Amino acid sequence: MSQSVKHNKARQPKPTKGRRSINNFLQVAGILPILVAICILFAILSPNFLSAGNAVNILRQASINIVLATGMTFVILTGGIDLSVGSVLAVSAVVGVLVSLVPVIGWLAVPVALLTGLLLGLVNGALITFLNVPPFIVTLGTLTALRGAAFLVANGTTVINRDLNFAWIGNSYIGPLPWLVIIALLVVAASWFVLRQTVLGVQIYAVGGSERAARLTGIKVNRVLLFVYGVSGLLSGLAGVMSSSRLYSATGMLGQGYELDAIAAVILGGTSFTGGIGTIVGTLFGALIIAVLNNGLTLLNMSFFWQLVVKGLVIIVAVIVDRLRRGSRR
Amino acid sequence: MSQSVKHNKARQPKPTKGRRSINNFLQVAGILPILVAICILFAILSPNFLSAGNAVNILRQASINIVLATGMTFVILTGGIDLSVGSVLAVSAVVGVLVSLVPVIGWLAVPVALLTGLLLGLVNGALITFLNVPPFIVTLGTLTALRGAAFLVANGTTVINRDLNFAWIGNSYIGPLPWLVIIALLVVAASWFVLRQTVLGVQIYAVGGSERAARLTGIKVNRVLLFVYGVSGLLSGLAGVMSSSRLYSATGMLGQGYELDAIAAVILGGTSFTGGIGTIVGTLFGALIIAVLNNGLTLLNMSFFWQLVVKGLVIIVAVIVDRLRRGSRR
Amino acid sequence: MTADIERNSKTPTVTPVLEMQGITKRFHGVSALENVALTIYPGEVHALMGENGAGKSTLMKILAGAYVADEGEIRINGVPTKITDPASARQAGINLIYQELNVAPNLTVTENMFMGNELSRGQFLDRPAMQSSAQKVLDSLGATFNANTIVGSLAIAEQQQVEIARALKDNSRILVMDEPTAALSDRETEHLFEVIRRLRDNGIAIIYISHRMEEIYALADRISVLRDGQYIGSLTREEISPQRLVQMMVGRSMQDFYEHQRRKNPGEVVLEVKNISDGGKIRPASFQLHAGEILGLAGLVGAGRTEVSRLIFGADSKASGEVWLKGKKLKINSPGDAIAAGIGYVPEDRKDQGLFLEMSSRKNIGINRLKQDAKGGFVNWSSVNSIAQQAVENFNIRLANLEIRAVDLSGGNQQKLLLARWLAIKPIVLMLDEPTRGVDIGAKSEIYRIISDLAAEGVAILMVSSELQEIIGMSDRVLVMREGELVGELDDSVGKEITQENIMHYATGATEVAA
Amino acid sequence: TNPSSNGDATNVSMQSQKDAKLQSVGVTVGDLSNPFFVVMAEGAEQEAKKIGGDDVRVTIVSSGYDLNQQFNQIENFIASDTDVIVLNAADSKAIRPAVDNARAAGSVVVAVDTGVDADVDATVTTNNVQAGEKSCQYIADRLKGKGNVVIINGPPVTSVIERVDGCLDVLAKYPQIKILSKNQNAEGSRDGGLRVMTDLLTTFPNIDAVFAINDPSGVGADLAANQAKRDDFFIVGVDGAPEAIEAIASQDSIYAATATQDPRGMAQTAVRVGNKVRQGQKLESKDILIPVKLITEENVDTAEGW
Ligand SMILES: Nc1ncnc2c1ncn2[C@@H]1O[C@H](COP(=O)(O)OP(=O)(O)OP(=O)(O)O)[C@@H](O)[C@H]1O
Ligand SMILES: Nc1ncnc2c1ncn2[C@@H]1O[C@H](COP(=O)(O)OP(=O)(O)OP(=O)(O)O)[C@@H](O)[C@H]1O
Ligand SMILES: [Mg+2]
Ligand SMILES: [Mg+2]
Repeated sequence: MSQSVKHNKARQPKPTKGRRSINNFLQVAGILPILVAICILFAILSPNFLSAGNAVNILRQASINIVLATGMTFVILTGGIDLSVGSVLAVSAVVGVLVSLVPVIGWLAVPVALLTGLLLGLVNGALITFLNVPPFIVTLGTLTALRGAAFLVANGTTVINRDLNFAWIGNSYIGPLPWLVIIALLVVAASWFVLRQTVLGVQIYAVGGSERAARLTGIKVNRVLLFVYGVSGLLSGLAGVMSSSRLYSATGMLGQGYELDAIAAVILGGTSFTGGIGTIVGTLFGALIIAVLNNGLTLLNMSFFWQLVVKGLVIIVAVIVDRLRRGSRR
Repeated sequence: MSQSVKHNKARQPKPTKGRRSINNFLQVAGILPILVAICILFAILSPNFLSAGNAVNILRQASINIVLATGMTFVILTGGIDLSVGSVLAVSAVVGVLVSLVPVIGWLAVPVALLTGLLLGLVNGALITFLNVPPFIVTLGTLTALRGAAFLVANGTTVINRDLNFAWIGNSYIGPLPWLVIIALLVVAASWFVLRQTVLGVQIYAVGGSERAARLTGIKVNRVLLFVYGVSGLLSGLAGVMSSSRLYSATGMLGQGYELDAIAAVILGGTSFTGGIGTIVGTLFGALIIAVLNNGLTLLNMSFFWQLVVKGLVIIVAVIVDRLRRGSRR
Repeated sequence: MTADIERNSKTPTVTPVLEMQGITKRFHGVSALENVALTIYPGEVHALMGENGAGKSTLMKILAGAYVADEGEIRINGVPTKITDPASARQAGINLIYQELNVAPNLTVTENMFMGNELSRGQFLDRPAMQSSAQKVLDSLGATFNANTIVGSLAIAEQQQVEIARALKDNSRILVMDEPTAALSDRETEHLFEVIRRLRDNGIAIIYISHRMEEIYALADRISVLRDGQYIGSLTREEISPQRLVQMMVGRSMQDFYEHQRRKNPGEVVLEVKNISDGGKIRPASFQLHAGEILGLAGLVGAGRTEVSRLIFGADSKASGEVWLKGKKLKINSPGDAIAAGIGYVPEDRKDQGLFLEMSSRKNIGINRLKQDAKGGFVNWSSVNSIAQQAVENFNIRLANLEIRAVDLSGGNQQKLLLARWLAIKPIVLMLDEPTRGVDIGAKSEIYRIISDLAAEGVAILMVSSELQEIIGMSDRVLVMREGELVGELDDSVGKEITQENIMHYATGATEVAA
Repeated sequence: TNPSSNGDATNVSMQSQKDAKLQSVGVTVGDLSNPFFVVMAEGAEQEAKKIGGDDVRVTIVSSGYDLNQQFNQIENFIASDTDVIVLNAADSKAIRPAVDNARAAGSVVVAVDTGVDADVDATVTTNNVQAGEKSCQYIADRLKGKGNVVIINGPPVTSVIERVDGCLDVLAKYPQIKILSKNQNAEGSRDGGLRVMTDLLTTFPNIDAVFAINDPSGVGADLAANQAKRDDFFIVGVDGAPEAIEAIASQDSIYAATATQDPRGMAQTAVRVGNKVRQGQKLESKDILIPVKLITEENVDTAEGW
């Protein structure tokens, strides 16, 4: 009898450990194989796809969505959602360009834009935590209201600054990499670090896992929620800065519909809507898939209508393949 | 001892029952007081608001959103979401008008359009249930893919039929009420009946309340999910018919962004995103609030940008007031 | 092994209502069940025994169609039957009361009870019929709530009763109860036993899982034992003896179970609760808790014990009252404040309020220590690791590794995980709400030892429990609640003695009736 | 209200009041988030105030190119007895039933910018087909009938489709002009133009000219070329937006030309004409075409933006 117990004990850990590292890898790698597969396909179909120049292109085009999706990951990890990122981006961008046009304080443009984003994010967070309104409704409301606000601040036109003092963000390089890409990767790295290595990070997962249990372990749930919506707002503000620095301008219509791409990246990356499960690296891959699709389909010179069809299908198929590979569990 | 038990029994049911019936009333009445308040405000501010003609106008303008939001209620009650309603609407409308143009089978237009909607809804449902892909991703994918499909089916232009055989739907009246309104109200009534009075109805609530419990008690969860996405698709198809009958035409652009209005109506109406809580009547009121806002703000001659701001804020405030009134519980 | 199925009380010619043979189930390659057999006769109460994680629940979930076995055969009344999902199990007359609550909190009791089995005329619901038959079943269980109540507003024990009622309302051939009394107090348990005996006399086979030995002795006609996923053997009622049972379950004879020594002279007052109330059900309650003391809080289900603990802990907002710790008045507005002051609280519902089910066991254990051990906001993973490792050893938690998610552990091991989390922060006052719910005898003994050791170190402990044996065995002093009010205090050295009769007197209000 | 009567002696005071005073104007445009339409709306409002005084009610709404929405808006205009409806149709053909309803209810309907396939009281347009033709004629001329052209397309709405059609018609006459791409949707916005052009630059190493369906997407394409350090081609847009004119004027930009429209002038004309119809005056022509002018590097100094 005691033999069988020993046998059991000796037997158990091994396959588990093997599985564990595979599991772990899959959780981190997640959608990566699918990203690779899509890239290979495009490389075969389009000669121009596989060039250093185009790779940089894709990264640059992905950069804004990466930043938004990173903020969104924080929010979705707590089981929430932030639909207002596109509108916050627009308000911040308009405010940033407007400030850059003011003679003396022009250099404050970037900080003011970031602050705008942060504040708007905190407003979302405050409504959600203190007034107990569901995140979807709050951010649907601010999606609409801030879109209007962005137009109003821009006075309905395009605010242009040809000598934008922060234009370097959108147009300069470090070595072969555009600043936009560097910034996006720094955001990813910092967020990874916060989620993996800080107490706050673990608390974010805890709140998403079970809000009631989190409260009972003494986690200040309200603060955590304020934090994540603040981060999402701040990063939307950053995305606004990035966007306007590329365009030398801003309008109230900037960022319309960006929330869907950001959410798609997060979910593609394996983060669960119910909260508590997900990784930043997954989000990065998710955002890259979307960017590669946009880029590759355009390179193939596929018509806009077909692009929509293919993009929609690939998103679904990617998740299906991912599920099948991991063994399905919702 | 038996005495104390009796005592307990006598005591408990009463407050519980009282609490429940109040609760019930609030759940059904829900957002109604807020709708009334908004109407009163507009009636004071704008002389044109309170006329029979305008009331019919509002109802007619709400009708399509009511139909979409009703389907959405089914889906959200199970804890899911259907982002593709606008695209399904477009595909069905285009298909409907195209069929109506074919000489002999023209009379099949409406059934074919409805069937198209139903089929597309079932495709959503099948992907969600059998391949275990989260509803958000599936319907985000079909939102995109079907939008492309609608353009492709319409060949990128507007499909017009000046002698549309089902134009009566969008343009005739029964007494003072347009058919569009009648149809919307019939859809609401039928859905109310299904949800309240049929086995399937309770099972929908059960699946939303706890999918695990539903599964373990032997409910065919897959069938229930297929059903709700099928209903959402069918009603989107109906909305497509309503839309094209009004317009005598259809394009691939029809219905863009309608999903947000439909979801807003459902959530305003008190249905919970987590599933299992909500009523159709609430959704009706939610849709009316949105329609009244759109109509009233335009009558007040408020600028488009300010309309966005006010609309966004009212959505948030309505839910806040509703929560405070009911005593907050998320 | 002593496994001969020799039925002395009933005719041996009776065909078994259920035979499970060669059942094997692996989770991700790790086997939870290995070639298990089980034979059940109609009209018997068959206890399924084993330590936490032995595979009892898994075996029963296979029977109920929640899992599908990798290998093995199920025969019902001698007929091989494929059970592929819960619906087909139901078809075969099998009903399972799950160990974990499976209720939809937004729905009413009736709706929950008839879930998946709604009564209808044609396609249309027959609400009145469901309502009345639900109420009937609830009454037979002695439930004090109405069939119209929203389940989410019920106490855990009451939700458990809903779960039981759900299974009872069907006419099952085989009824499985996986630790149905874990959340119940004695009175509800007694009601349940009456029902079980009645069902048994009607020829229904009942498979009963529990870690409470006295229940086994009171109910079981036969017993089967699992250990480490393997079938060990069966005993008839006559063959059951504590030593033998433990020997079979643990694989060795256990030394005497741990017994708490009541403390004669309590230390200084550590916690003082003054007139605490929630403005509603809980009438102002005051009591003191001494260093090194284990204070039992007894009462019937729904008496308000959980509420009082939650009020102290700041989990619910107080309408009145003060909490003093070591002579200082505390300002507690949230659990965070209570924890900062040195008060810990192990909630009764580990699944909903305790564990982070999707998180690794490691993080689940370490989460309360994160802040304390952090260096400038950064998690000190090595300290988390060592705490978790330590806890696994101290509590003998069975898990393949620390990375395994809490949701994948057996119920008892989940409970230990939760206790370990709270003991990791070394509180001054520790409130335990049903600390040994679903824990096997070995582990229970272990937990008692840990609680006693804590008390010996000077930690003041408030223990809510519905298990009278536990209250009586562990408490230095006992407070009894009834209908939201503190109605009595029992203390061996002063006043009334801690006995079952005295506790029940206060708990049921019999004193008042007498007076 | 009875808008068609000219008034007679008996009710002259009342009627003349109505004739003298324009009371309400409703404007529904495609997309108020595009500055082009914002200017158009401003123009309509200015003119209405000029005609009817400060208390004239001007309602400006945006259809977002959603036909249902535009039908709703016109219904609302009807419900509030709007005198003149200035209509920028979301869909030139499909809008017809709404126009019919509005006129039947007594409103005057004037189509602006996009001609409609319905019996409106008047149409004020810059010819979108012509805009496409002029722009691409410029391209063909400057390329001397030979080279690679990229068309940056936009949302599939009538005005955009017409511009592209006009352009394609012209280019079709030049067999040696190759169209590399014509169906990438840049959403008519700066960032859309930037995104699409960046990809197109990767795909096509040899581009000689770019036609953008409007100026924002053209400016976006300009930015993309800038960032890719490509200046081997030139860009032609449509609108005459200030930013485009500025770009054309500047030395280091490859923005070469834009076919102007005059959104303000169009809207002003529309209101003026609408009021005339309301008063029963006869129009010389129901179709008022505001000619398209091509602004190029040569005449940019004298060009005025809107
Ligand atoms: N879904 C699952 N995934 C992985 N492992 C599982 C899963 N369910 C159960 N296990 C493992 O199978 C073993 C048996 O678990 P089971 O729940 O059957 O134990 P039990 O005998 O019911 O224990 P307890 O008395 O604590 O309830 C445990 O080691 C558990 O960790
Ligand atoms: N959120 C709630 N809303 C309404 N009533 C509630 C709520 N939570 C609990 N109750 C009621 O309060 C009563 C007491 O619950 P509580 O959990 O305090 O009991 P308890 O004495 O701790 O019993 P046990 O620990 O055995 O569950 C129950 O009758 C329950 O119906
Ligand atoms: Mg178990
Ligand atoms: Mg309790």
